[in-house]
Amino acid sequence: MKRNVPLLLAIIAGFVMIVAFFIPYTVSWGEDVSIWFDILASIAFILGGGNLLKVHLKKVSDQAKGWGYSIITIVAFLVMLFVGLTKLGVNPNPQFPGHGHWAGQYNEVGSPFYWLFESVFKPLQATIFAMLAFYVASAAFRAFRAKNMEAILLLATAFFILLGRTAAGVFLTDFIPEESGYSGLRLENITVFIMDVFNTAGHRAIMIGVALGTASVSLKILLGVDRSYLGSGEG
Amino acid sequence: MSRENTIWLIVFLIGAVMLFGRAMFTEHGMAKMYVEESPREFVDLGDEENPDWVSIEEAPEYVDVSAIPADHRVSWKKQRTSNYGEFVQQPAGGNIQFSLARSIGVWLAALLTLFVLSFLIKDNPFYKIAESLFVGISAAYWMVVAFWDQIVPNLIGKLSPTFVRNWAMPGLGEDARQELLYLIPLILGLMLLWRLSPKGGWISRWPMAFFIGTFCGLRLIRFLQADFLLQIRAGIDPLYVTEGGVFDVWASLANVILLIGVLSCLVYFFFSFEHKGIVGKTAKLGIWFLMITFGAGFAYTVMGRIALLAIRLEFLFDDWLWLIDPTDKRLGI
Amino acid sequence: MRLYQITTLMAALVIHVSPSSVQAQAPAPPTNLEVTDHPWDGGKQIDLSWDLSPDDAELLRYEIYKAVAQTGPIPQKPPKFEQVDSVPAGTTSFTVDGVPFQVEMMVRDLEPHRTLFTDPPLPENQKKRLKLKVGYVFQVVAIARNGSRSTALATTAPFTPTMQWFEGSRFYFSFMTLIICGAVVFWIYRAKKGRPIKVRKIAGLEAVDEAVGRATEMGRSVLFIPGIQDINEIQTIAGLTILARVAKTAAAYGAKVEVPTSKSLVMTTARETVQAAFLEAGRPDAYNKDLIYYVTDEQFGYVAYLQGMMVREKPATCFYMGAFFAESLILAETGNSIGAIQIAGTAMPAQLPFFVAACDYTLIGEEFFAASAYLSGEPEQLGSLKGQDVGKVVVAILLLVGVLMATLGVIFDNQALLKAVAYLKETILT
Amino acid sequence: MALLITLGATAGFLVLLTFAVRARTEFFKNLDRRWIFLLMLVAVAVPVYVIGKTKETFPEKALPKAQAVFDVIEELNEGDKVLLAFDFDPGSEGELGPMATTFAYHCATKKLKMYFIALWPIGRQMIDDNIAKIIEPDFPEMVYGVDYMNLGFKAGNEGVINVIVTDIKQLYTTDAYGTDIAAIPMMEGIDSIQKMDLIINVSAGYPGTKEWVQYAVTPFPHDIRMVAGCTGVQAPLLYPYIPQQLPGLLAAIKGASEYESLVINKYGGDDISGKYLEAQRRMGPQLVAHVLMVLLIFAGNIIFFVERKREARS
Repeated sequence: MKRNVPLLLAIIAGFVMIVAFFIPYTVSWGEDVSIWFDILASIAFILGGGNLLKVHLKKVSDQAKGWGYSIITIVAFLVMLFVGLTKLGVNPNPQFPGHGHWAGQYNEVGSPFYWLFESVFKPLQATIFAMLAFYVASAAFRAFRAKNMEAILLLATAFFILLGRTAAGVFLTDFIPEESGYSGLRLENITVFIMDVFNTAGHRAIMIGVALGTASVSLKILLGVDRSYLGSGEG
Repeated sequence: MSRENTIWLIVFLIGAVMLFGRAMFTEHGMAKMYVEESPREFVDLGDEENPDWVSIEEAPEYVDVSAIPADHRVSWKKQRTSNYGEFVQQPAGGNIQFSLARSIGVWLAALLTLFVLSFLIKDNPFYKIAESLFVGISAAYWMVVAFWDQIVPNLIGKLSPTFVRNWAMPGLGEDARQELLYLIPLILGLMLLWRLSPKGGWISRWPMAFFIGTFCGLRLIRFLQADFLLQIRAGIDPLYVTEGGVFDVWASLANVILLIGVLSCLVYFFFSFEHKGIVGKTAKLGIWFLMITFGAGFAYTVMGRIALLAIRLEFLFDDWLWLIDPTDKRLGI
Repeated sequence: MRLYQITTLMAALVIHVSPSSVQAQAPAPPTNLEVTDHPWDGGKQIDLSWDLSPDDAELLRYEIYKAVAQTGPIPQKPPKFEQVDSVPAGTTSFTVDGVPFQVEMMVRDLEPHRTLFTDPPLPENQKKRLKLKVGYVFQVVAIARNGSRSTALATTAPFTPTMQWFEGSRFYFSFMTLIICGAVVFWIYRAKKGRPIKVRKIAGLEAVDEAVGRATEMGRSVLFIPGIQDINEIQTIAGLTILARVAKTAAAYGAKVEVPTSKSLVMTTARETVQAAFLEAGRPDAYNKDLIYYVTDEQFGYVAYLQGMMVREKPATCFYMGAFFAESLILAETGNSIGAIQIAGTAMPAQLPFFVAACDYTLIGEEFFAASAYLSGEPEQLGSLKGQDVGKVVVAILLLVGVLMATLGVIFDNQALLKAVAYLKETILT
Repeated sequence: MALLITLGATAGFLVLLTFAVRARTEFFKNLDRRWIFLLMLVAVAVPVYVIGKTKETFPEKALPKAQAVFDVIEELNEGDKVLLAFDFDPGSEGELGPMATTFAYHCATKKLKMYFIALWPIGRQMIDDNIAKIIEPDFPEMVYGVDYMNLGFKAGNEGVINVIVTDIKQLYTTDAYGTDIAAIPMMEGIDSIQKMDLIINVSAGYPGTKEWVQYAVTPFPHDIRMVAGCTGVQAPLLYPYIPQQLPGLLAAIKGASEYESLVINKYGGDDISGKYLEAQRRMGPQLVAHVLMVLLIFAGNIIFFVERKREARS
């Protein structure tokens, strides 16, 4: 019951999906299951959200290091959840004005949920993302050193593309006439050649490898060879 | 207080004073936001049984709108984000006005942006505030999205369309029928939640196993079709390319390199042989190809990341500090 | 159902509507248009064939038109022909795609014919959707070089394709799937029988134990990030398999493994995995489920938490195993700045450059999937790697044969070879 | 000439740097990465400020991939149907926002019928922003439901594509604002997205261009045409799909800028609002930051070689 039933479930479900792909009548089963999965993942938010609250409440009650920040997290979480689930301050839907605010859009412009999204969520998300601009610089400075042939290729390619993808690239090799037989040597065209040829080759091989790897991992699970996702069999 | 902290404190204070001064005593009413609020008013011309809502502009002339009782009227104001330029230029009686809430929002957004960037100097309480705030807000955000965009339409809406139509989705078509098939995800979901109970948590493995198995099957097929077969297909090109009957050196060379590249990278991924001798040399060539690929990927990504930083700084300079006005939102102030 | 299939008056309507404008020296139309069901498909294709127009020599092309001609009692508008495609002169057959044998219709569209529906009667609900069987009529028009058009050769009765139980266009694909899966299964079977399996070393995997060991020595924790995708992603599952091994080693050494996740279901599964690993290592008491916790579904919220946490707690070893996106470099750079040993594995090609640049070891694409097999050390799992190699051999052979044929075909302008290449690309490899 | 000056300047810089590194090896060897962060901040902030003030941009030259995107859209005729799939969020607005803007502007000036759709929950907001920013103020003659419409967000990732590619009404019974699909004039006769003359996808990741190619273009190569704009990270992954499945692709801000210049040069006129020049403006910081990156790579290597030499000597 604890390990064999789920294993059997996984095996049957997997092989049914494989066979279904070749039978016109069943070909849409995969989509149904995908929708079910999304529903399950949404229900699982109860586990995740519960865990989040538990972790931070524990920190607060233990007065662990930085418990004050846990209070911020808890309050932010609860406020956002309340505002969003109750559709607080949302206008009715103009198509159905009699329906009250429940028929409105939960993220309507001007609502508190929208305000929190615009002034907290959005700037934080975008700024964390933007930090990458700094990290790419320090990574390039540190890692792109011509230690061996591999590193040289890595940095030389990066070098050409970095230049070739700005006005600087065009400017630097402007002296090569566009119509001449050497126009391939213009920086922007070198960029295109690297992308079209070397990059495509590398990616094609990676994609083929990944496809094989995915197939193999899936098969191992469907054959019951790899069961680590099933846990120990203990309750 | 260490010397470093003192210096930072002084820098912050100077910055704060300058900002405050700029906001208060110059024309640059920093971060002032404006919204246009257009009133919407609807009245119910029907009876209790058959409500018939129309907007007040569309109400027939013979109806005395003012006589309709309050419980048969609904009104609200629809907001549109506007800007200083429009505010100044609006005709008399326009609906564009200053919005305190939005302005505070811009300040908050700007400060949080700075809080996050301060992490680059070192970890500090400001970053910790931003981080804790973000974790809480974002976890709840996705829960709300999952609830309104998944659970309501795809689960409750399928199991009880009438209820959902009356409650939150009046636009749900009359043809929406009850689909009892959706009891399956509900039951699977409940099995998953059984984990919270003290006993029998193992039952939650069933839904997990079902989905992991299903997706293994699905992905196996999809990857083999889309990435495996189609990539082989895309790789089959003649090594001798002619353009209008003439031998095209570059295109031919490109195809030769492509073929060699793909094959040598595949050799690198080969697991059956040690990388020695001829296999080792080919695998080495494969690594070189991969490195060029990675170099290209790195450089391409750099492009994107810098643009992200640029838009953040634009936000600070434009929306918050009113230093620049590239999109003429403020008539060049 | 019976009633929906009644074939009605459509045939008569077919002939008189035609998009052609007959001109003075119009070519003769083709003759003998025949319609047959396309074999082995999902009921969405129809084969057409015709005899050449007597004027074929002067023709430029044939244009093919289709129109829906319902086989049930549905409002009868004159069929609206739309052009499907055109084929060069000299062609005598064509397969029309995208002609499903049934469509869904709303009741209100059938309303004028309510009286016809007695068995079963039409439902009252106007927006109710019904599945109806439909047929198609076709026209072939010959177009001369001077642009003049022949009269249309049309089919006489609506034709409905049928759905077969096997999708024939996927025949070669099913064959390919069988070869690859068969190879993997074969080698797993062989390994089970006890035949020795030899597999090359994968750089970075030896480092796993060492890295966990170092964390133990330094008295710091091991951080394991299983990516930001949910459990329906194979990379996440492969990552968790590696987690099993990491957790087992850590349990044996007595090191602390911390697993923050960005998906609730991954947290659930990771707990199962780690608990099992601790049990296997004989240390079930040391398992602490609170070390595996959910942070937030938001990608950058998760990253914001992780980078703060890494700087504060300074884990000695960081594993990044799973599907990664933009967060890869933020994590790897932060890990680097605190001096952690970093081992990454992902099949996301876009993120590989960053892991390669900032981590000590990176498992690239297929290596990452192989790692789980390799680390388990079980012969069956290693066998699957051999199976994958068969797949690569198939790729190499197909590529070489295909390219050789294409090249020779171009050099010697050999139509037979070029046709073979086209067959390989369009039919076998789809 | 330009080349010589640049090479001279670079060489001079490198020589100076080499001397500096030799003099202060310890400092450079353990260089605090915060110096690099500062340089990057300056390299981006200064051009953002200067260009924001002067509104001058660098000249742009379109490369084939962006030209192809432009040409594919140019080939369409008034009234043709275009599906605009916006699969991104505020996080990548810096790169993709300008593309989305220009796509909408291009389609609107060509009087194409626009169907907006989103597979990302926040994509819906991006659509609303776009409509509010471009169509409502600058194309007031366009009518919702006749010239453009918003199908909104549907959960289900590639599953959604898989369904709507053959049957759109199975998933979409209402538009984003709750109106019955059947009541929207421009939805008449649209039973699947195969009826679209073109799909334009703006994508920041999963689900995105790759999924659209896999689930829409690949199974229906004759009926579905698609062009896309994507982030820099994704671009290299999508190259294998060009040109068979994807005739054109805008890669990152550079691609956006090339396409933007093509569209604005042809349709913009002299007095174009600053909001349509966003990508070209952003190429300024891009240029300076790229040069900085290149110099950093040089600097890193100089430090590496000086250090190695010193180690070899001792």
